[in-house]
Amino acid sequence: MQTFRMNASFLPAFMEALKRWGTLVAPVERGAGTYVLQAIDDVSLARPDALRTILPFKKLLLKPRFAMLERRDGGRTEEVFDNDMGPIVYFGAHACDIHALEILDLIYMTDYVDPYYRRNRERLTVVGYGCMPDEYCFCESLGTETVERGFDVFLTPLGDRFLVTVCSARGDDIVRANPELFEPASRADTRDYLKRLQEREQSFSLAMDVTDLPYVLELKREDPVWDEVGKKCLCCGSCSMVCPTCACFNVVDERPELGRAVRARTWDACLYRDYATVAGGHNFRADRADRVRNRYYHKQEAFVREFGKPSCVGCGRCIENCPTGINVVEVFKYVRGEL
Amino acid sequence: MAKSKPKVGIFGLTGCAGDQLQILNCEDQLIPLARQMDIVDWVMASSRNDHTCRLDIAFVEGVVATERDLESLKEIRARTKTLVALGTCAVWGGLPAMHNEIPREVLQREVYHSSPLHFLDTVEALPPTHFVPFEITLPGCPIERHEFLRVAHALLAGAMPEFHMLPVCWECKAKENLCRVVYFQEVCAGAMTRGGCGARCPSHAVACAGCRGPLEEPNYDANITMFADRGISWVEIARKMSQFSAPVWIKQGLEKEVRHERRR
Amino acid sequence: MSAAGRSIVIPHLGRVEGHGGIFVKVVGGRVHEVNMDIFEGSRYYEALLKGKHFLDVQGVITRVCAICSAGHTVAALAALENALGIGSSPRVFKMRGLLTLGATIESHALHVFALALPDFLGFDSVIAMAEKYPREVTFALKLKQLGNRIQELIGGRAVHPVNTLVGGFGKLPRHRDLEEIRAALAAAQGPLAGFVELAASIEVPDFAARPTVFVALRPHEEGYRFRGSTLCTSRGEEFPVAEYRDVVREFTVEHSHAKHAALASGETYMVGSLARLALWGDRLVGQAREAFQRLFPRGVEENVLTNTWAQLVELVHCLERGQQVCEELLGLPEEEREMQDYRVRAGRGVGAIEVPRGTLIHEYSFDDDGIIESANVITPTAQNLANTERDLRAAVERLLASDVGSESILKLKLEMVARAYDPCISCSVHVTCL
Amino acid sequence: MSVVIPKPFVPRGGPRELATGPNPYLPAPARIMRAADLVPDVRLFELRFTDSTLADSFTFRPGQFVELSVEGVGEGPFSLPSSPTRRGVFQLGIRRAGKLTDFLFNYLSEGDEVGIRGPLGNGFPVERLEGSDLMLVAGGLGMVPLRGLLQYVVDLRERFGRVMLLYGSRNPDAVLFREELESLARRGDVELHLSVDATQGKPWSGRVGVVTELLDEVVCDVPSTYAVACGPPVFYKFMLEKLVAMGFGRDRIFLSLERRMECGIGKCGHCAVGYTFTCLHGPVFSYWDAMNLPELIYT
Ligand SMILES: Cc1cc2nc3c(=O)[nH]c(=O)nc-3n(C[C@H](O)[C@H](O)[C@H](O)COP(=O)(O)OP(=O)(O)OC[C@H]3O[C@@H](n4cnc5c(N)ncnc54)[C@H](O)[C@@H]3O)c2cc1C
Ligand code: SF4
Ligand code: SF4
Ligand code: SF4
Repeated sequence: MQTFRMNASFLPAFMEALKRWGTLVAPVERGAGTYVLQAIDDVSLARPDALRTILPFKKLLLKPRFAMLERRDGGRTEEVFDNDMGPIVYFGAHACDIHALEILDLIYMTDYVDPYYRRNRERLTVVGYGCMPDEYCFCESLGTETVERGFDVFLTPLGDRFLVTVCSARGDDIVRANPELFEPASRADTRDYLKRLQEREQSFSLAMDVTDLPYVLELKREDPVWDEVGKKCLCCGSCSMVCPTCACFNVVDERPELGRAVRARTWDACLYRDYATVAGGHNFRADRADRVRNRYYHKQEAFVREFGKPSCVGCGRCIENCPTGINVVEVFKYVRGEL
Repeated sequence: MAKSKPKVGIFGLTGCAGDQLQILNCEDQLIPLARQMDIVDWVMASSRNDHTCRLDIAFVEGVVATERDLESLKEIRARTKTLVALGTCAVWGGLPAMHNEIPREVLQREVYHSSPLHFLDTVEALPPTHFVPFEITLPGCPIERHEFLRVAHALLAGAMPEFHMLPVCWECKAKENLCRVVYFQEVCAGAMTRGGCGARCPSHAVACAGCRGPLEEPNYDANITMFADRGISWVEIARKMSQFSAPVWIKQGLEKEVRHERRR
Repeated sequence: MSAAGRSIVIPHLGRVEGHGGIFVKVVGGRVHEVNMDIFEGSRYYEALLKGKHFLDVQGVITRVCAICSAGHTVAALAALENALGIGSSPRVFKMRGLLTLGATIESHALHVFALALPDFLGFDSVIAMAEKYPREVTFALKLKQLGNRIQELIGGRAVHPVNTLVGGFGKLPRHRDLEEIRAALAAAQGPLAGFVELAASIEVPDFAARPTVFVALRPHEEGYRFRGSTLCTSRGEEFPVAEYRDVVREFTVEHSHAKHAALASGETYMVGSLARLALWGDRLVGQAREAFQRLFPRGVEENVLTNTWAQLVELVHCLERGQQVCEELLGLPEEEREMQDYRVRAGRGVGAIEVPRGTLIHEYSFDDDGIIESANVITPTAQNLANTERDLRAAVERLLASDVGSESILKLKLEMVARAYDPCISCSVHVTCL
Repeated sequence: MSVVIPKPFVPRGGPRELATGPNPYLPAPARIMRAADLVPDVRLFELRFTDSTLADSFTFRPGQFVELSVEGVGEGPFSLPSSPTRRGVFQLGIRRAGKLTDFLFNYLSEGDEVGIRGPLGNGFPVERLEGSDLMLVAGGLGMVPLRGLLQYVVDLRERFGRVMLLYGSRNPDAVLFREELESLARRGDVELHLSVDATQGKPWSGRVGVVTELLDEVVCDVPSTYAVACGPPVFYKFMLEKLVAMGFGRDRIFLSLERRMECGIGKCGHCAVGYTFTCLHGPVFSYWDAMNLPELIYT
């Protein structure tokens, strides 16, 4: 890892320079204080301060829906490259996003490697950007408020300058290609960085106790709280759609036109009714309560047992986006009997 | 797998003809598609029709609003192997089955937690699915072209079409719209409604009216409560919910409580 | 032919929207009875609207008929906005105009090429016609698609628009999309001119010609337009649309689920493309003017079978006018959304528009809470039905006198008359009184 | 941000590849060599990869499955009822259950091609079973994967001790591989115990009743026996209780489970139960593992 400083006024120039590594994608305002990740040409549109975009960066790796295979009548089944997005520079990744990216890597790059994911992943350049939490953020509770790997370059704003952390050879390439933008970090920079870190730590308003959570959850499997949440949940799946680590998908076969068959893949969510239905109509999670519980358990229990850490990064997207106001942190407080 | 061309019929009962029009609106694929089948009975598009032969596939749009509709529906069913209900009217009853009393009933149920629901007996028009079984139901007011094409092409290939049953919210999120409920405190039927329209309405900054009818087991109560909790008046909720398929939602929500008799 | 009389029955009229038939009874060589039998089920939309909020009107009323859904939308919104006492901004007015043009292109292309032309060229359907005229049919479908693209861009959906709201639009089109539409409209002009030539070479029979009163709206501005607020007849009378009830008498007839209409004088009349051309054809400019002169060298004659050609002329007009409207919209700054603020108050309003099949009138009144107290919709097909029956009668009489040949030819000719009106039966039956 | 040298990303267990190709979603074409109804609504398909190298090298473990697909129609997981000891071709026993299977039954026959991905899943722990007695318990379609194991055992007969097969069907017409099983029994390779829920007036010499009752018929040396069970969800509940009551250690009972699967390689999430993917870490589990996974056995 290397550390530099960059003058804040160089940011546009830096972003322009990033375009060499791929399509520049950054948060852009969609209205009413909401943001979306979007390819931009005009760098002044970027809002890296934005805490959350409606859909997380996972859409840059796997489209909500894409064709995997195709077969023309009489021909062979072939792989199609509908999902390939070319080299992308993802500008404005926060610490939690980078942690989420690592979780997606665990899912898609272990055992059988998903080629659709991999092709985009290998061409993804991640440029992080330091943030300040709002009332929905609880990354600190999950230990994802800082990152030490998984990005190429990370900018931490320090007023009139940035502390620039470089964490990959590609990041190093970027710095070396633009020497005029960077200078060595000074002691003052380090001091301010630590000050900012402290300030940031103090600005979290939402927190959740994850001590021994997997086991607590195991004990609370039959708790009535799940029925309560099940009654309230619309099973609209918004929480999964916006979640940076929810990565389930469904496969559909269709014939969009004469003589052409396509096997497409769409994001799916365990909250949808048919998710666990098998032939014969048996549904392993027929009740809404079972499905909601499954989502929480998979994130905080199952994933921990499988990969040693939860698959929730505390970004607060599901809290912000649940129309009926279900709040993970509250749910877990209930589970622990704190509410 | 080679077969002779399937015999196809396209029928409209009482309705706005929107679904048949959507078939005609598949301009690019219409002629090649028509070549793959033998459309023997389609009054809206042809003046020479065979009203009696056996049909491999038939599409039916509209509601049953007259005795004559019911008779034709039964005849169509009797001569058809794979019957497809086209449009919300045919699947759920749609607007023609809407009734003025419903808002008040919803209100009563929500406010007094009783469910008189006499209105079910006063519904004039009923969906064809109420009278005869259908192999495939394709809702939409009107149907979406791409879905029709998927059904048609699957059937031509001898397969049943596959639909992933997702709420409108799925597509709404996929398009990254601002949620009408979360950001604008509006009554949006998206979470209860079967997707496939590409979240047309929310994508135009208009709340979903539920024109495609409900998903299986929508959480009706939680939706209504959610709107009320957001400070939306019961009158407003009832107004929005009474469009399109609300009668069906109520029936679904209360499935265990109300098992209404067949009308005929 | 037996003296006891014979009936000519066309049980189910093909290639029209909705369900209707023709019944003719001839006794002793004299035509005794001619009925357009409408057996489409009634859906009571006007009654349904009572007690609903005015904001729900559009969603309900478009379901009267898919083909005319854009027309119903624009008429309903105009009526409601009149009742609320708000006008529409220039952009909203233009966008609704473009929506109407798109709908007209779609509807006329469908009728001219897919429903009527097979008659003139001797086919049962456009699908059959496609075998012999693949290029023509492909173009016709492209044209129809263009109409749909416009409706989709402005209305959010080709059928039953969702983007159109009281007071404005949910989402405004991007300039990029408008430019694309403009280019597509321009590109369609050349091939369409070819069709005008093809049509000019086809002889239109005159077996249904008969003196006819034409009715259409006076365009809101100088030029050939589809919106206005004055009803004009080909006999020189003029009435404000708000007073339509004094002009148009609607009455029920036993053989039909649809109401019939006549002028106060008792005369039946025709609305639609031919009527519009008869009244305002001299206002056409550019290629539309040329097409008009080419297809109607002697001016508009009182022969309904030429209505299809009138639609063709209007198609040419819509392509040209559409480009102009795009141009005007492109002159405005690109924005996300446009909505007018308004206060809900009691009111009554009438809105009228020329839809592909003729004059469409909507009227609503609502109370202080915006709850609809009464609704009335007068559709073009309902207005045309009585006139259609008279044309059919004239046609039967003439055809019987001039030994037409087999009964099937006779039937085909009668169907042609009915189809020439491009009847929209769904529209016509929305309203049987409760 | 503490300064740590980034660890290079190392996939768990290293990248794996399917026999059918580097893109694990891309099926390899296979030809239907034979298709014959085992019973009404269950058909045995014999398949061979059209690529002859693949066809000859293709091998798997009993208890593994493949994904069979017809593009534009659907894809589904199916157990392999044949044994890897018989090379060149493999079999699938398929029940008509919906879109894909209807299509297979209605339109595909000898000579047609389908797509195959695999082999998938862990399969039965045959090495562990060697040297022991085996009690195979099947209910209904659960006979399909067990037939693969049985064929394997029969081909390597000397490696195994006693082999008991307890197999329950709905009625005499629904017994899969009946002749074959009976001939194996006559040869003395297996001890066969059959039961049906009801005879429905058909001739039947076996037991009438639920399959668990068959356990009363056999006497075995529990400590030196492994039980392998496969059947529909309801089957497990009673079967497992009874096996445990007989003294089987929970880690000496193996089951093969069914779940909704869209990918078969642990990506789509559908078959995830607790921390395991049924497709990747299963479908074969010891009862002990299954017990500790909530929802895995549906009661
Ligand atoms: C490990 C495993 C081994 C199996 N072995 C066999 C076998 O040997 N023989 C056999 O006949 N069947 C077997 N099945 C079941 C078989 O996969 C399903 O019957 C088949 O996928 C149904 O497909 P379909 O398209 O015909 O039915 P559909 O019409 O698609 O579906 C019918 C029902 O099956 C569910 N379903 C859809 N896809 C799947 C899926 N991939 N897995 C499970 N359920 C699904 C649907 O939700 C629906 O409820 C096995 C399943 C698993 C998981
Ligand atoms: S967003 Fe909320 S209501 Fe929707 S599925 Fe998630 S928890 Fe349920
Ligand atoms: S706007 Fe409606 S459809 Fe979209 S996410 Fe919100 S509730 Fe769902
Ligand atoms: S968003 Fe809702 S109302 Fe709009 S088209 Fe889709 S289903 Fe219909």
